[in-house]
Amino acid sequence: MPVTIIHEAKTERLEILDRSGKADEALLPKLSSEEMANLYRLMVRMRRFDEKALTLQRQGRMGTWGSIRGQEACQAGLAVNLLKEDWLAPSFREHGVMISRGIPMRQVYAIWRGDERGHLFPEGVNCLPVSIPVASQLLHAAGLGLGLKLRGEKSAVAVGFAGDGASSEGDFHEALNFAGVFKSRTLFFIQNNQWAISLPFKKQTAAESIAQRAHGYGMPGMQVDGNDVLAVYAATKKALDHVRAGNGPYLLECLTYRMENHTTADDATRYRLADEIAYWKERDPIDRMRAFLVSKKLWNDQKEAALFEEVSAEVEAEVKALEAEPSAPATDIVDFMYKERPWFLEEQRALLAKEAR
Amino acid sequence: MPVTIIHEAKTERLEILDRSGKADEALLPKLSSEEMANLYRLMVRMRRFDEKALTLQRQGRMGTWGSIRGQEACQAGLAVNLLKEDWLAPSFREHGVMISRGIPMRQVYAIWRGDERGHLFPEGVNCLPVSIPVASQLLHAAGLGLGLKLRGEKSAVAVGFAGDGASSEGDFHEALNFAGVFKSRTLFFIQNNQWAISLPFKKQTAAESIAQRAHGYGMPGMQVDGNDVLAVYAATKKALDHVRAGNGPYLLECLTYRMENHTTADDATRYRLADEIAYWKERDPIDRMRAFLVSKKLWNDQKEAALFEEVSAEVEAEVKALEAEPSAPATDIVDFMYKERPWFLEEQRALLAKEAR
Amino acid sequence: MAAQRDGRTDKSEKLTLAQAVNHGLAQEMERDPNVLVMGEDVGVDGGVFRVTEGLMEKFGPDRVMDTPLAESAIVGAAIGLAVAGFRPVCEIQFTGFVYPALNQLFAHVARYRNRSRGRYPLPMVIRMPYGGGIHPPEHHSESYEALFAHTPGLKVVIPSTPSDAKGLITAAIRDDDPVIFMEPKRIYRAFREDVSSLEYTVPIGEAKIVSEGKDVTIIAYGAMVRVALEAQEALSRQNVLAEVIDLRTINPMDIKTVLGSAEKTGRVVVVHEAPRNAGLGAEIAALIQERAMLSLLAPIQRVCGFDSVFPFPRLEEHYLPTKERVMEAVQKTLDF
Amino acid sequence: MAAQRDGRTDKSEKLTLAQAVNHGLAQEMERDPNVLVMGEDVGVDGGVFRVTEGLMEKFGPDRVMDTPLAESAIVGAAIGLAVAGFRPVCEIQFTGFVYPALNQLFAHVARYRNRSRGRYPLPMVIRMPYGGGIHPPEHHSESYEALFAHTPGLKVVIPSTPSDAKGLITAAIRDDDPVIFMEPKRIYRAFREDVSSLEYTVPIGEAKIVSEGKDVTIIAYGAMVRVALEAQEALSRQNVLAEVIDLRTINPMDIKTVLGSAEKTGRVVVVHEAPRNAGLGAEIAALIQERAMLSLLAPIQRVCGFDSVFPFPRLEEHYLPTKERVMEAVQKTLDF
Ligand SMILES: Cc1ncc(C[n+]2csc(CCOP(=O)(O)OP(=O)(O)O)c2C)c(N)n1
Ligand SMILES: Cc1ncc(C[n+]2csc(CCOP(=O)(O)OP(=O)(O)O)c2C)c(N)n1
Ligand SMILES: [Mg+2]
Ligand SMILES: [Mg+2]
Repeated sequence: MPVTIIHEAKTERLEILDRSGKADEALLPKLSSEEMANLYRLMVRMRRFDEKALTLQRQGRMGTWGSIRGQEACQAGLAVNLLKEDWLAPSFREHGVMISRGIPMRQVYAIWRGDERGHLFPEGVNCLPVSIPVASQLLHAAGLGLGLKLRGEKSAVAVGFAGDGASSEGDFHEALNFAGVFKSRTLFFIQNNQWAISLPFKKQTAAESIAQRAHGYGMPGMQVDGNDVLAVYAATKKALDHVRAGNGPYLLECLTYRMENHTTADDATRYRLADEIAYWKERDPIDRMRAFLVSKKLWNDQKEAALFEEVSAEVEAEVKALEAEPSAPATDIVDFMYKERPWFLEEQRALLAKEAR
Repeated sequence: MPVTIIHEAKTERLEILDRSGKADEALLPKLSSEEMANLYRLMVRMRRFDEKALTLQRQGRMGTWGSIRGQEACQAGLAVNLLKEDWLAPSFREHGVMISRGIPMRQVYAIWRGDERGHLFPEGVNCLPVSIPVASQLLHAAGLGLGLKLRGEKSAVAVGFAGDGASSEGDFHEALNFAGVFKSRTLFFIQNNQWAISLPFKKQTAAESIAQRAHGYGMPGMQVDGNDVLAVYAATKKALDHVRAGNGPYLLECLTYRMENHTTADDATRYRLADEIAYWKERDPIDRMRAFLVSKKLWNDQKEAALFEEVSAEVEAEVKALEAEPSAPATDIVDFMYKERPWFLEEQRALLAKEAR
Repeated sequence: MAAQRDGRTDKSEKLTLAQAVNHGLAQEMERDPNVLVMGEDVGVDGGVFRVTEGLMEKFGPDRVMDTPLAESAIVGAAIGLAVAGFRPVCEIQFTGFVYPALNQLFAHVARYRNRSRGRYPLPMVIRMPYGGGIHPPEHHSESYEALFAHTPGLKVVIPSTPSDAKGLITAAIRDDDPVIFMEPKRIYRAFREDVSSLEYTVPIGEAKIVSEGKDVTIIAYGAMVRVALEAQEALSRQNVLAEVIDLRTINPMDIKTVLGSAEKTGRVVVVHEAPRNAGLGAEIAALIQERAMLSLLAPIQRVCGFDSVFPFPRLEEHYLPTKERVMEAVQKTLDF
Repeated sequence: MAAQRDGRTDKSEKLTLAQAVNHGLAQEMERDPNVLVMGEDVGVDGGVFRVTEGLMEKFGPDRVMDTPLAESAIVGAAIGLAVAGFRPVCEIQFTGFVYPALNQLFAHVARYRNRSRGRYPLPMVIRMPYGGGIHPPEHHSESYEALFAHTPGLKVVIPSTPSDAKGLITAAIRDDDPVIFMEPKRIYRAFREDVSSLEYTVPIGEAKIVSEGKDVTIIAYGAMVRVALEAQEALSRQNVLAEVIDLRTINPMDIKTVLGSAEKTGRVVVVHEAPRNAGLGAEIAALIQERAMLSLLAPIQRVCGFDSVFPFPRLEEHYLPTKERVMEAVQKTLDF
C-alpha cells in the first residue's frame, strides 16, 4: 500500500534524417520516389513564397510578415498527410501548410498586406481564418474535433496549430484538457521553434519539452525533429492515424528553429546570437532533404533548376494578381459585422459611403 | 539517434494509515504523542466549526456555506507544517486551515454571512482574502512565492489552494508554469475531492491524477491520501522542505472526498449516489485517526468528551460574537474602493449616507 | 389553459422565467438537431439554477454536455462546434465568471463573421445569469452587460418576463449571429406568467412599452423593469404618469421606441444595476440628447449601481436601485 | 537644455512619448527598489516598442522580468508581488491581448483593496500600447479603455504628450491604487518634446486645456488630441475658436474642467477611436447633459471609431476619426 506508483510516462523523440541527410533506413517511411520528391517540392515552394514576402515587405509592398523559414519541414510533413475533409485551425505562422492545402498564395499575401478578403478561402478548403491571439485557436480545433466526432466522421480530423510560446497560455491547457475529456478528433500540432519573439524556450517553461505535457491530459504525445521532413511525415502519420481511428486527441511537438526575425517588425539581433543561427543553418530542413534525395538519386541540379523556375513563376504571378486587386470599398468595414446591419451601422455606413464619393 | 526517450516520469502516491486506522509503521512520521493528538484535535475543531455553520445556514443565520467535511485531514496535515511567515492564497473551501492559522472562527463565519469585514484578518496572519473565481488565486501564490524569493526569504513560502475542478482552468496552468520558470517559493496544494459541483473527476480530465501534471512544468509532484492526516502531514512536510530549500515549486494533490453538498445552495442527490458517500464515510479522516490514536493508547473517551466540549464552547462563543456585531454602515460600499474617494464616489456616498438617516 | 393558434393547440402554462428559458431551449433542441447545450453542471445537475433541467435526459450527453470547469474552453470549443455546423448554447454559470472567456468572446466570437468575410458566421448563444438580489457570495451578482454592448459583433439580449424569455431565447438560438443572453437571476422564480406552449420568437432589437405614460419615460431592462414598474405605480398615485420601456435588447438598441417615448414625455430616467461610469445608461442618455435634445424638458437621470464592487450580502440591499431612488430621479426631472 | 529647479539641475531633453515613459520608469526604479517591470519581451528585447529599453541592463533580471507568454499570469503574479510589497509595472504587449488578463484585472486587481477592507491595496500599473495608426495585423489597434473605465476600482490614464507621459507614469507608479496606463502607440514616436530630467508627477485625475477657445469644446485623449488640435487649427482659420481638452485621466474623469468648458462654450464634441456604443463618449455626454444642460446650445456630438472590428491595414485610414470628421461634428453643433 504505502508508496505506490500511480502513473508512469515516457516521452519519445523521433529523428530519421541526420543533418547531412543520411537516413536511419529502418525508420524510413514507405514513400514512393515521387512522394519523397514531393515533400521536397512543397518545402521549396514554401521558401520561395516566404522569401518573396520578405522582399515585398522591404519594398513597402507587404505588411508585417512572419517568416516560416526553417519550419518548412514541419508544414510539408504534415500537409501531405492531410485529407481534403480535414480542418485546419491555423495560427499566424502556418503559411506553408495553407498554401499546400489549396489556398492561393495571393490570398495569404493579401491577409498580411492588410486585406480581410484574403480570408475568403476557396470553397471546400477547410481552413479557419488566421488566429493571432496565441493559443486561442487550439480551442477551436478542440471544438471542431468534437464536432467531427459528434457528426460521426470516420476520417476527418481537426488540426490545431501553435508555437512554443503559446504553450504557456491558459488556452493551451484548456484545449488539451477539453479534447482529452471529449476524445475530440484533434491533432495538436506544436511547432516549437525555440523562440517566442525574444523569449527562448528554456525561459518559457521549466519543462524539458512540450510533448511531455500530453501525459497530463491522458493523451499520447511525441516530439519529432521538426527540421527532418521524413520524421515529421512519419510522426504526423502516426498521430493522425491515432486520431482518425477515434482514439482521441494527440499532441505532437515539432522541434524546429525560427531562422528569421519574429516578424518584419522585430530585430532578433537584440536577443540572440549569430552562432545559434549558424548552428541551425547547418540543420536546414531543405538542404537536408535535398542531400538525402540526391544520395538516393532522386534529385539533381536540373530538377532543382526547373523547380526553382516553376515556383518563382508561380510566386510572381500571384504577386501580380495580388497587386492588381483594387482595395475593398471602405464600407466593407461595417458590412460583415452582422447578417443584417443594425441601424447604427446603417448610419455609419452612410458616412463611409459619403466620404468615398 | 532515431527514437530516443527525452523524458521519463513517475508519479507516486503516499498512504500511511489504512481505513481502519492501522499505520504502515515504517512510514510513520516522527511526531510526539502530543503532536499526533494535536492533528486530531485540529480536525475535530474544524468539523465542529463546519457543522455549526451548516446548522446556522439551515436556520437562516448564515449565507451560502461550502462545507469542508471530509477534507479535514488535508487541512490539518498542512496547517501544522506551516510557519508564521508563510502565506496562504486560499480558495473558498479552506476554512479549516484558516482557523488553524489564527483567524478567529467568527471572521470566517462573517465572510460567508456576507460581511467583508471578516476579511480583515488579525495583523501578522499572512492570508489573502478568500478567492472565489476558481484557480485564479494560484497565480497570486505564484507571484507571492516569487516575491518571497526576490526578498531573499530562506524559510517563508506561499501556499496556493485549489480543487480538482480548478485544475481545468487556464490559470492553473499559467500559475504552475510561471512558478516553474521563476522557481517561486510556492506550494500548490490541490484538494481533489473528486467533485466540482456535479462533475466527477473522471469527466474533469482524461488524466489519471492531477499530480502527474507536475512533470509538464518541470517540478516535482505527488499524490497523497487526503483522508489520512499522517500521510498529508508527511507529504506536506516533504513538499514544504523542497520549496523552503529554494528548489522551486511543488505540486501536491490530496485525494479526498467532499462529503457534503457543494454548498448549501446545491443538492448533491441529483448527481451522486448514496453508495459513494457511504464508501467514503468508512474512510472518514477523523474516525481513522481516532482509531489510530486509540490503538496507540493516545486517546480515549474522556479526552474525546473534553475536546468536544472545548470546541463546542469555542464555536458557540464565536457565533455569539459574530451575531452581536452590528451591520457595517452602508457607506462601506464605497469607502474601500480607492485610497482617496474620487468625486463620483463622494456623491454616491452622500446618497448612501442620506438614505441611512 | 388551451387555445387554438394557427391550427395548433396552445396549452399555455404558468411558468417562471427560468422555466420559460428551459422550455425555449427544449423546443429548439427538438426542432433543430444542431442545437447543443454546453457548460458547467448543465447536464446531470440541470444547471445550478435548473434552467437546463431535464435536457440531458431528453437529448442525451452528446447534445447536452457537462464540460470541464473552464470558461474559455466552453466558448472557444463552441466556436469550433459552430463552424462544424452546430448551434451551441453555452451556459456561463454566473456573469462574474465570464471573464476567463472574454478573450474568446472579444477576439473571436464577435469577429469571426467579419474576419472570414461572412464565410463563418457563428450562430451561438452565450447564456448567463446576471445581477443582484439573491444574497450570494462575491462574484455572483455582477451586471457586465456594458462590456458586451461595447463590443461590436455581439448582440445582447436581456429578458424581464417569462413569456419574453421564451420568445427571446428562441430568437437568439435561431439568430445567425452570436447572442449574449443575460438572465436576471433575481426574477428567475419571482413570478409566473402564462407562456404559450407553441414555438414563437420575440424579435431581437425590439423594446417594449410595458406601461404607457406621458410625463416621464423610465427605461430599464432585466430585473430593473420590476423596480421601474413599482415606481410607475407609486408615481401614478401621485398623478405622475410614467411610461416604462423594457429594452429587452441592449444591442442593437431599439432607438425608435426610446426616442419616440423621450420625445413624447420630455423626461427620461434610465435604471440599471451595473455601475454608472460608462454603463448602458450613458449610451442611452448620449443617444437621446443627441437626437431629441429639443424635446427634453430636463436632463436625463441615471439610477444605477454604485461605482463600486457589488457588496457582500449584508449590504446588498443598499446597492441595488430601488423604487425610491427611481422616484427621486423622476422628481428631479419634474422639478428641473 | 539645462535649468535650475529647486536647486537641482534640470537637463531637459527632447524625447518621444515612448522615451518619456522609459525615462519615467527608469527614474522610479532608481528611486524605489520595490518597483519591478514585468511582461512579454520587456527585458532583453526592451519591449516591442522599446519602452523598457535599457532597464534590464540597468536593474537586472530580478527587477525586469521577461515572463512566459501568459497575460493572466503576468497580472495574476503581479498581484502576489504587490502583496509581497513590490510595485509591479506590468506590460501587456498590445491592448488587443489584454483579454486573457481580464479575469485577474476585473475579479482581483480592481477589487483587492475593497475585498480586504483596505488591508491589501494593490499599487500596480498595467501599461499597454493602444489604438490605431500603425497598420499592423489584427488585434494590434484596439482601444478598449471603456472596459476599464466601467470597472470600479481601477484608474485609467492615457497620456498624449511626452512630458505628460513621464509625469503620469511617475504618478501611476506612486499611486497606491492600480492604474491602467494606456499608451497611444500611434504617437509613440510621432514628435518630440522637451522633457525635464527631474522627477515630477502629473496628477492623476486632472485634465488639461491644451487650447483655449470659446465657441466649442473638443474633448479628446491619447492620439486623438492631435486630431482635435488639427481640427481646432483649421477651425480657427474659419474664426471658430475651439477649446481642446485633453482628458489625460479617463477615470476618475476631471469633471470640473469638462463642465467648466462645456458651460463656457455650450457646444461639445467628444473624440475617441474606440467604438461608439457604450464608449467613453457616452459617459462624457451623459455627464454634461446631466450637469450642464441649460448651458448647452446644441447636442453633444461624438466622433468615434465605428461599431465594427478595427479593420485590417488597407482600410485602417477610413476607420480612425479624422480632422474632417471632427470639423463636421463641430459644424453640426454650430448649425443646430
Ligand atoms: C495572447 C497574445 N499575447 C501576445 C501576443 C503577441 N505575440 C505575437 S506572436 C508572439 C510570440 C509567439 O511565440 P510562439 O507561440 O512561440 O510562436 P512563434 O511566433 O514562434 O511562431 C507574441 C508574444 C499575441 N499575439 N497573443
Ligand atoms: C471561474 C469560475 N467559474 C465557475 C465558478 C463556479 N463554481 C464555484 S465552485 C465550482 C466548482 C469547483 O470545483 P473544485 O475546483 O473541485 O473545488 P471544490 O468546490 O470541489 O472544493 C464552480 C464551478 C467559479 N467560482 N469560478
Ligand atoms: Mg516560437
Ligand atoms: Mg472538487
